Amino acid sequence: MDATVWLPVLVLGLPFASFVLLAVVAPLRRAGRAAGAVSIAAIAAAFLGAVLVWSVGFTREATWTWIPADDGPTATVGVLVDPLANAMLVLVTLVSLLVQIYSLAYLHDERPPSLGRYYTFQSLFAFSMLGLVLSPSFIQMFVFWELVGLCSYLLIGYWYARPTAARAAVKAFWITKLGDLGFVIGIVMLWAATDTFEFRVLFALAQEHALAIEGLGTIMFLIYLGAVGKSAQFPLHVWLPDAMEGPTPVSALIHAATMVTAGVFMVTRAQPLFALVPDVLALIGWVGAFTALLAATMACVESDIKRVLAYSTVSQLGYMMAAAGAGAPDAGFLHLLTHGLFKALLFLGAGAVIHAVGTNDIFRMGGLFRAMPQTGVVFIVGTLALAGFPPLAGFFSKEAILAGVWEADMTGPFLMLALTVLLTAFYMFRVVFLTFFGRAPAAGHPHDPSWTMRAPLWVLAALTVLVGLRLALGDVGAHHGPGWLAPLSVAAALGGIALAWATYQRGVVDPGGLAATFPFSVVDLLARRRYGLDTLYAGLYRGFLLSFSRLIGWIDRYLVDGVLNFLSAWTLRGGDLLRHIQSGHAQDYVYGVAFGVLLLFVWSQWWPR
Amino acid sequence: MTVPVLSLITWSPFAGALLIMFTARYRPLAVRLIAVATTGVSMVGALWLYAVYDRDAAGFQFYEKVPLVPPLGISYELGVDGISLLLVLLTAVIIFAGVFASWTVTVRSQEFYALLLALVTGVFGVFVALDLFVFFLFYELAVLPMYLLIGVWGSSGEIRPRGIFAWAYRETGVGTKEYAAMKLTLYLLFGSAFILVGIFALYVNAGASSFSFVDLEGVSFAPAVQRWVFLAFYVGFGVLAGIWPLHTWSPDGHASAPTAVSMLHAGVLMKLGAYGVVRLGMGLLPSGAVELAWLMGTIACVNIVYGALSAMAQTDLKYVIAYSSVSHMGIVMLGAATLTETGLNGSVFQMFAHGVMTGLFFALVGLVYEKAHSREIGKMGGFGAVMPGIATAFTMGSLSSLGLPATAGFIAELLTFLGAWRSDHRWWLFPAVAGTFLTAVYVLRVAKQIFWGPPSPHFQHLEDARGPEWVALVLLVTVLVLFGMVPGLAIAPVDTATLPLLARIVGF
Amino acid sequence: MPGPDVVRAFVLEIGLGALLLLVFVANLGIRGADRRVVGWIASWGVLVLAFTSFLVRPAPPALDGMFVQDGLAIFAKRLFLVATFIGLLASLGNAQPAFVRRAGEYHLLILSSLLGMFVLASARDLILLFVAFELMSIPLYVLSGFLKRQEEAVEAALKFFLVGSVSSAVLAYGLSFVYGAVRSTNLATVARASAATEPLLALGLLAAFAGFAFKIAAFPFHMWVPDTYEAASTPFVAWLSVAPKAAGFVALFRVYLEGVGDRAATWMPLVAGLATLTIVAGNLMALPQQNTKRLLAYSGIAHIGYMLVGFAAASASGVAMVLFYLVTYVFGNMGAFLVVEAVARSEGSEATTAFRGLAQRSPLLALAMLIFLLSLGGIPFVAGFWAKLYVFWAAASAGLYWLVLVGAVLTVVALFYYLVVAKRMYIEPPERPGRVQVSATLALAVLLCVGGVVVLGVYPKPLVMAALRVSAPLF
Amino acid sequence: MSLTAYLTLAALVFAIGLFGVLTRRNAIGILLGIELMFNAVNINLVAFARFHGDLLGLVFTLFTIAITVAEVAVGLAIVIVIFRVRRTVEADRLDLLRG
Repeated sequence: MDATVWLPVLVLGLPFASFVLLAVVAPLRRAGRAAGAVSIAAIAAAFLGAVLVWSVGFTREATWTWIPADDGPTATVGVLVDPLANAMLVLVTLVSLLVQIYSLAYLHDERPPSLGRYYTFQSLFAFSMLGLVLSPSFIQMFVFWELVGLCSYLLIGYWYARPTAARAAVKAFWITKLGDLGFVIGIVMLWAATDTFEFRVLFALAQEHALAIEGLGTIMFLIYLGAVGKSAQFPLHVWLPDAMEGPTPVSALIHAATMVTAGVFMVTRAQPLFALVPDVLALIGWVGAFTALLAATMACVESDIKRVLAYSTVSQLGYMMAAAGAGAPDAGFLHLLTHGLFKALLFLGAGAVIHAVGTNDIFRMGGLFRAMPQTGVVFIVGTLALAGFPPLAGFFSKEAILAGVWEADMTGPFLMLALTVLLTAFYMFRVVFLTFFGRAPAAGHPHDPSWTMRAPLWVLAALTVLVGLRLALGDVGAHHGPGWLAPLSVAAALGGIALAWATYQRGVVDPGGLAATFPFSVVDLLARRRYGLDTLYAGLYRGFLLSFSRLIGWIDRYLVDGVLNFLSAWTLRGGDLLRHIQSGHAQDYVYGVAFGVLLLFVWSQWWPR
Repeated sequence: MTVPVLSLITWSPFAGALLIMFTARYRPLAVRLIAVATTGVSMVGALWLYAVYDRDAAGFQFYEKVPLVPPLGISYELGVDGISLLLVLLTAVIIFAGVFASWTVTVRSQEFYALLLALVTGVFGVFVALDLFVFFLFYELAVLPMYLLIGVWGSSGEIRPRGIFAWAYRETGVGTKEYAAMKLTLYLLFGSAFILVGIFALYVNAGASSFSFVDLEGVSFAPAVQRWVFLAFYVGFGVLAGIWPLHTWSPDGHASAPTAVSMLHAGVLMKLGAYGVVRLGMGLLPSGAVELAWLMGTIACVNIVYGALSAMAQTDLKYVIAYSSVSHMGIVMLGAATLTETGLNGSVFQMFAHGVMTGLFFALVGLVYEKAHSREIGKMGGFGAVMPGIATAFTMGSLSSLGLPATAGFIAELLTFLGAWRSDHRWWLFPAVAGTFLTAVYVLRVAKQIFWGPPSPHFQHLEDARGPEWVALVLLVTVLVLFGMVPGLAIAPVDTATLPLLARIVGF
Repeated sequence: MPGPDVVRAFVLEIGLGALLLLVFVANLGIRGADRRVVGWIASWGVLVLAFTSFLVRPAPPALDGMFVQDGLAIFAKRLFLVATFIGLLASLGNAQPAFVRRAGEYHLLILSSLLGMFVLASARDLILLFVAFELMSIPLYVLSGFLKRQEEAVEAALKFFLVGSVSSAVLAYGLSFVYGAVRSTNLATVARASAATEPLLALGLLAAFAGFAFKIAAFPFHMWVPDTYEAASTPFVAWLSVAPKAAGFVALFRVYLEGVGDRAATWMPLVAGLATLTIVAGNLMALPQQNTKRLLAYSGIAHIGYMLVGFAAASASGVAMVLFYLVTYVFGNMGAFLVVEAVARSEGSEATTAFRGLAQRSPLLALAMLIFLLSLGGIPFVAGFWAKLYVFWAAASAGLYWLVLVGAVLTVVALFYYLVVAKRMYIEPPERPGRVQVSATLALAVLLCVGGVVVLGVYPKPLVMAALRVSAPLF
Repeated sequence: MSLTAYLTLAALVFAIGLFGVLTRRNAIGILLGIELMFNAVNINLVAFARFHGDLLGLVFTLFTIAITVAEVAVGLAIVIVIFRVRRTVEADRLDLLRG
């Protein structure tokens, strides 16, 4: 193995080694902070490795047999290093590192065994996410895809004694699993048609136009379903807001920066295949844009700071998907990267706030800027980036997406996305104004957190700015739309900010009154009820699935088994009835003999010869 | 002369049973140590077998043959190919873990272990026997001790008779351990009646000269014979494999059985049914298999979905696990029914994976029951905080059960799915995949209810697993993960057996 | 003058006659009420005869071919002797007053019945056959009413007698037609004439079959069985349940295979049908039984059905398998009855509930019973499995797959009630503590049965080969 | 008279005997029925012997008669014992054992 192979393998292997160490060596895990140190050291080393790989910037693929079969392996595992993967490697290791450092302080009240468990899961997550990023084949991607889902499940349920956390964890798992059904069916079908899972082979086939498989559209649609679940696209987005039951650093890492973007990454990775099925692409675009808008409306009415951010994540994932659907996956991917930075920043900032005031409710916060200025600054930086304010990172990537969608002649999605720009600015600044400005906090003496929490915040804030500047200077964004686009989007963002300012800072506009006026009242009503989707799923689960299962259970116990018991009971009863011929009267016994003789005669005459 | 390693593996537990019966009276520790030692011998033997098995050669290895009744063509003929190799390993692992998992059996432990070990000899024997007759003998040996094991050491559940057959339930005493024991034993013997008839039909039709599998393999039976005998084998072995609608012994039996017995029964004996279908049914009756594959696969799909839904409806922890076995055995049968290389490999892999997984589950349920003295899921809650080890192991089992990658369950299901879509009945893929989702729903729901959430007020003084019990859990979890991460360990040898089998069936 | 050949042919009968005389004289010679020593004499005598029987070699037919000492006859006589020995041994320890005072009668009757069986096994003449049949039967009527102060016992004796004599009449009536049709009572002659489709012959054979069916207790000629078994003394019942049945089967083989084997195709379906009925009825009626002896009675009827399955195959292997079955049945069924006797003597009850918790009170006795039950149930590693298996195998070879399937499925029903007894012994707790006291002779008898069942279960080959050897000349 | 006539007579006697066995309530009556059935056998045998012109049938008859006597003797003994114990010889009151 040369360095181009072992370096990525090392990046992958370090968190894995850390995970195994923590999982197996129980005393180390139970020590808590020591476990954290091991995990952080591993991810830090992985980060360095990732930066090294990125800076060299080579492309390399290596695979090994995983599931053998007679004529060549059924499935392989390996690493695929290319610019796409490199960028992701850096993002994942960086955010992981920062989050893990941040968690040390954030979770310092936890019992050591719990903390050890946390870091064990963190290491597992880092490994899984890196494995997903480095996947050279659909099957490996699916494997790690499921593993990150597992980590998500475990970390959402980290505070498992809370019923809400327990419920949110299984909800997240089930909903994403629903999408994964499509994914697995899709790749099984693809394998059956092409005999391979490997991107390299599939892309080559696609390039030679040799992938004229019957039902490729269906296959790609099914594979896309996986992304719908994982990247929280409508209608499977309902798990992500609930996932906020997990610790905030987890939300930052898994449910904002990395795992939820796996769907986007996958669609980007498999772009050559999706490109063959324009119908599916269009669908992806429409669904993405719709998701973006829908989530933004829900974010506007949410009062839990983390849930606002969660809806914003859903919304931004919609952007990325829309870009991918519009044939501009690089724009989507760029947004993935920038969003990873500033959304992690926002979540960690929100974490600092929650940590300080002990509540998630933005209406019970206020005036925190004075108490925690550093947090306030970085949070506002993140907010501006998310709102798409130049020259921060978010502006350029969002602009590129809008341009891409416009160029693809997808007017409907474009309008939805443009409207979302306004809404994004509105709901984010709603949070900023309610949290950091305005009335004084209800209780406590909030203050800026310790340096272990502050440092990651600053690093991310700095990166958000730097990447933005880099994008402003360079010509990275491939898509430049028409000239009116940038002013439009900035104007929309400003409009949103102004509205938020007027409503929540100045009090000029009464939010209740605004929500009561006609077009908004409908949206407000629906958005507050989350468009009934949660209710729908709950209804399907309880009303359909569980009832149906009870029916089947009843059938099994009382019909299928009932027939059996019926037969055996009748056998018993039959014996009981039959023994009445044994009347006890001697002459009846002689009748038996006579009957027997008669029987023999009749039988011998009638038996077919 | 070489060491007859297969005989050693097979008879070592039996020797243990005899030793226990005759020497270790009223000395519980000695009983357990003998059990550990003799199953340990089997375990080491199985591992050695696994290590030195020639993965490049097809056919049966470690062959032994001693004529028993030459005029009838019965001989003590043993050998393993890739399929049985894996299952021997499975049996060794499960029983070794089972001995530790039932360490705390206090009542009449001497007889318990003796019966358990005798039963294991039967299981090993079935997997290694190449003579159909000897196969049948071992099969019966594997089934019968179950009656006493469940009847004496089992536990009764509560089922209130309802529905149109309520009177029948009262008459048969549904829910009690005696009922379960009787149902299981009679049902399986009912199945074995079909097997016996099938074996005889083959024997007679082949010229009544040999019961040897190897000899019979060389005979090509008439299509009608193949059809009917395959059906007989399918029904006979299918009962043990828990095919719908002949599965109802399984929930009652497994729920009532003591821990080690559930482990062994759900973990290994159900595989024995599937193994019988694959080995005898498909191996000897290729055209019958092709003809009836649609039936096998369709019923397997019913099993998967129906079993999962039934599991979801249960309120008794053991019943959930028992129904999950019904569901998972569907995957095994489906894989076999696809008649493809991947499907068959998946089927055999699932036999192994499910064996370990369900063994783990039953061990855990046994531990939970032992600590909490309850199987009612609704009453439990928050056990995770007091028994983290058990919770972790349960989660691992659940994950494997729902086919999460990096556990053995995933490989099995994936291969089966691949096989299903390549088979003649593509639609099988959809119920099979749906089954994984349903599984995710019920296992995680149960795990959440029991281990997560606030601590239940019904229970105090719960504790985690102790000493010997850990051995079982760690062993099983390790195997589960190891084979999930390195599936080649199992598939390489299995492939040497499935390919010739398929070559006979499909003729490529 | 009888030549040496005749002596060779009759050696066992002569020995048995001598024993009868000895017992008779001894009985006369004993003063006092305790005549149990007669039992010892009879037992030792039977044991000596049993050993002798294993030295006896086939001899040429004697008395103009009326009497034959062939392999089948010797096989059957060995079986009778072993069964009788076990039966006598078991009743030795019986301290009931009737047995103490009237031991002479008891043993004389048993031995004369045994003589009847001997002759029946060797008879190749219809007259001799009939006489032997009656010589065997009549003492049995008396024996079943041996406890003549017991209401149940005498009632059972009357029922047995009535059904038996009516059956005898039917048998005789049938035999008279056979004689009328072929002008001879010699079976060899009958065999030669049997090719012709003579309606009288067919009628006679059918009626005679009914007579034999009574003796082996096939459905619906079985009805005397449960009542007699329940009421008569248990060691006698143990013997009654095996020896006369074996004799009946041997007679069936003589007449229907050695004699009119050519017509097998005509009566095979009859036998198959009768076998099915017997298996089904026996097993079903055994299900609700609470009295262990009655349960074993019905299960015994079912076993006769299984033997008829082998007979229905009408082949040398079929016959051999029935013979094998009979031997395993001797050990298994007698053993089970003897355990019932042991428990009943101790507990004063023959109900299945008397077995509760036996495994914890007397583990070895319980194990013995379990082994017998498993053998009766046809479970591997004990003799009964091979018996069923061989019978099924013979039937399958004859193409009777449906019969095999019915038989095999009903084995499951049979296992239900065997397992109920096993459940009482192993699963249920004992009602009272303490071991079950078993007399030494009874224990020895049980041990012999266990030995037989286990040895045959593990190593059935020699017996199977022997059975095949003796049955081959019938065809 | 032809053979058939004798056989018919025998069959009739046999049937009457069987009828008696089945219907008489008194045990002695039943014994008589059995006696009749055996006599039918004797008629048969003698008739066959007469028409075949050999002695075998007559020999058979002698044995049958002897056996019948033995049977009935035992039967009577049993009936007497029953009467001693149960104070009745009505067949349908003897049903202690059943099922």
